[in-house]
Amino acid sequence: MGDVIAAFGLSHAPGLTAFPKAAPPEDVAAVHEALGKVRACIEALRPDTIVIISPDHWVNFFLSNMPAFCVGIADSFAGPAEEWLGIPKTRVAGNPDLARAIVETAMDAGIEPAFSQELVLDHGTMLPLHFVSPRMDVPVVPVIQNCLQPPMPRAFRCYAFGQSIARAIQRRPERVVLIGSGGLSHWPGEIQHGQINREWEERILELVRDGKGEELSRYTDDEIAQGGTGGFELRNWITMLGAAGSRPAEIICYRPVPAFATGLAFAAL
Amino acid sequence: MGDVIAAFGLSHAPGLTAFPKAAPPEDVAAVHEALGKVRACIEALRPDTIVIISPDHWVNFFLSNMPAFCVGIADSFAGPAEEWLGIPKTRVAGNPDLARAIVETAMDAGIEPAFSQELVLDHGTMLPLHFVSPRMDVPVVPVIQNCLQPPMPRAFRCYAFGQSIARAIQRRPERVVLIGSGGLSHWPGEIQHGQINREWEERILELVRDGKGEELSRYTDDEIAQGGTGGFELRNWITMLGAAGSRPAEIICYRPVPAFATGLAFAAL
Amino acid sequence: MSLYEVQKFLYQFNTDAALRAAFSADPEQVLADRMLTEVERSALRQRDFRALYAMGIHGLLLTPLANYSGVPIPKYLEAIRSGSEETSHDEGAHHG
Amino acid sequence: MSLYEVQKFLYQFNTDAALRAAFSADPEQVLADRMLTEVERSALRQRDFRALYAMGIHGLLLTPLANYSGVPIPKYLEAIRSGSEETSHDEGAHHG
Ligand SMILES: [Fe+3]
Ligand SMILES: [Fe+3]
Repeated sequence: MGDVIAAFGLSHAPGLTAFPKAAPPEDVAAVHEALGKVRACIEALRPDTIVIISPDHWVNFFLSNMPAFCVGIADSFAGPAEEWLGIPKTRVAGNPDLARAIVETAMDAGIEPAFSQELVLDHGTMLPLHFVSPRMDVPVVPVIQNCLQPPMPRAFRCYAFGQSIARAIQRRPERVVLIGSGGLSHWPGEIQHGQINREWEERILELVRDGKGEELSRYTDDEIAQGGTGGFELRNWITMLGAAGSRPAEIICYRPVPAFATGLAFAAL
Repeated sequence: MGDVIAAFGLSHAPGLTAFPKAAPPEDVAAVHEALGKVRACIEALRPDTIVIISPDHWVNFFLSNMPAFCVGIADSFAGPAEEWLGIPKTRVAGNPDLARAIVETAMDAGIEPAFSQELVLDHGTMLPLHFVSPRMDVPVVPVIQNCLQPPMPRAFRCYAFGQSIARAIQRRPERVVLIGSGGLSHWPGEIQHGQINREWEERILELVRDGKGEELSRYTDDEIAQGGTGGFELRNWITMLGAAGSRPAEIICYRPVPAFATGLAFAAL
Repeated sequence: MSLYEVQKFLYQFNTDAALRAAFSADPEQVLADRMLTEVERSALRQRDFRALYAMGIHGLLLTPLANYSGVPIPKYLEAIRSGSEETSHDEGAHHG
Repeated sequence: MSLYEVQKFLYQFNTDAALRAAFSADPEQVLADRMLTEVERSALRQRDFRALYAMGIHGLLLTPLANYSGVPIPKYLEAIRSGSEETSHDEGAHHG
């Protein structure tokens, strides 16, 4: 029987690969060290699949058809979409059987993700993978959540979707690592670009550390919005926490980096 | 305060406008008479908006991003998509305020429809409108449900979505007519094309007539599938019934028409 | 193996008049950069509805191809029914 | 009024290299058959980020336009901040 053998919350600030020299070297080093620990942990666990919950950055979805949740059910996925990211283009294997099980289990539970046979992975997925599964040889199920355009799925629903993902995994043979990708606070391309809401970030990391994901699942849209238009991505952490249950977490690293316009956080459950 | 002032279940067999001479004239006359009654009823009620729940026929959505539910929030919509339908191309006004209220109310209730600012209406929407609102002067909120590609939203969720649509309408000023578009049994373009499952259709119409929509909301995917790949559209009736509540219905007309490859049914609540 | 690419071509063909014109002018060229097997290419070029249906393509992706190719629906139905193995789609076979 | 058409153009520009090439070769021609006002056309042609941002366009639809147009992000930020009315987007202004 399958299981969620580990779960991580990982920031995906594209500066890490696109313009690493813009930030203080000690911050970059600390982040590399944290991601190296995650990589080592994943390599030791040898998971059959990585389920990664990430946002779309106007690459796959537009206002013509904006899904709250979308599961990638393809055999493989191309990425990254961005020429400027500093990550080589590649193709990552999917896990259609597990992906379809995630969709079916959700449907039975009254959660209706869209599904896609053709996602192009952007930095929200490819940047974490580049660091924690750099050979790109572990199959991936990408799960996209709308963190761009309100109205977005409420926190309590992200949490419930995560719980449903865990149930799907339990019914499957795979041993799975889960990643929630995004945040923490940022306002990319907005007037407030570069601002960081440390108080908001520290409160969230405290709840993550203490295994209080359920408290995050009660956050309102307004509370989530305190982290900015990019902080909407907190939803991906909440879904990951729903799947991981209320295990306490290790906050491996937390660095507010104005040059990357966000507080970078890395947590292991 | 707004309300669902009337609700209808209407078949949308494209033969009615594309090749009407293929069917026995008495069947076509009976269907025209039924649709004339619906039109007269709607004209007498003078609704502010028509909310029409219909399927997509591979016009707006593909396997690259297949939503279970999608609400059209645009100012207006072009249609019909099909050159061969025999219905002139036009543009119908939307009602973005009501459409957004439907999405927000659903999100709060734990139902996450995709939303779209650019739906092209196909015969699933345009054919009923052509007959019951032929001047196309009543604003429309198109609600699309996946009736094409499994997995599809379960019957109980369609019913709950309908209930949520009704709550959204109650919070709005508009007086609204609701249409559930589709069915009954058919297998368009499949080997069984032309077959009609009368027993299945009659049972459904009995439940609709008796105000037992809740019983339909407990139909399994397998029970729905007895009506064929086109009978999946029963979901649109179930959502309409969820919105209309358990009022009994008048079955205005029911005609199995092999030349149109389906049993045509028209019900008023 | 490239069923999805066949489906995608049909979806685009059915909704894009420019693609239809290009495909009738030069089918080889239009299919050239798509990830299709030779069997799939030939089934699309020849409007081989029996073969396309047997691959598991949804009926409502195929009937517009018939319409736009001047194939009457009864002819289309005859073609898809001509298989010895009457593979029905309503068990989800085409839901690939 | 045609905010959606501006957003759609940017989404397509950002994800379609052929469209980017065509737009840099002949911007008038590329915008000709889109439902845009003259103000919107000119803001797109001139990369007037201040005007585009004030319309309510999402920051992540605009920064790729800056990247592909060789405008460094600090320059882009300076432009969008130069409005006297500092219209913030996080109240949902751009969620048109
Ligand atoms: Fe992001
Ligand atoms: Fe239909």
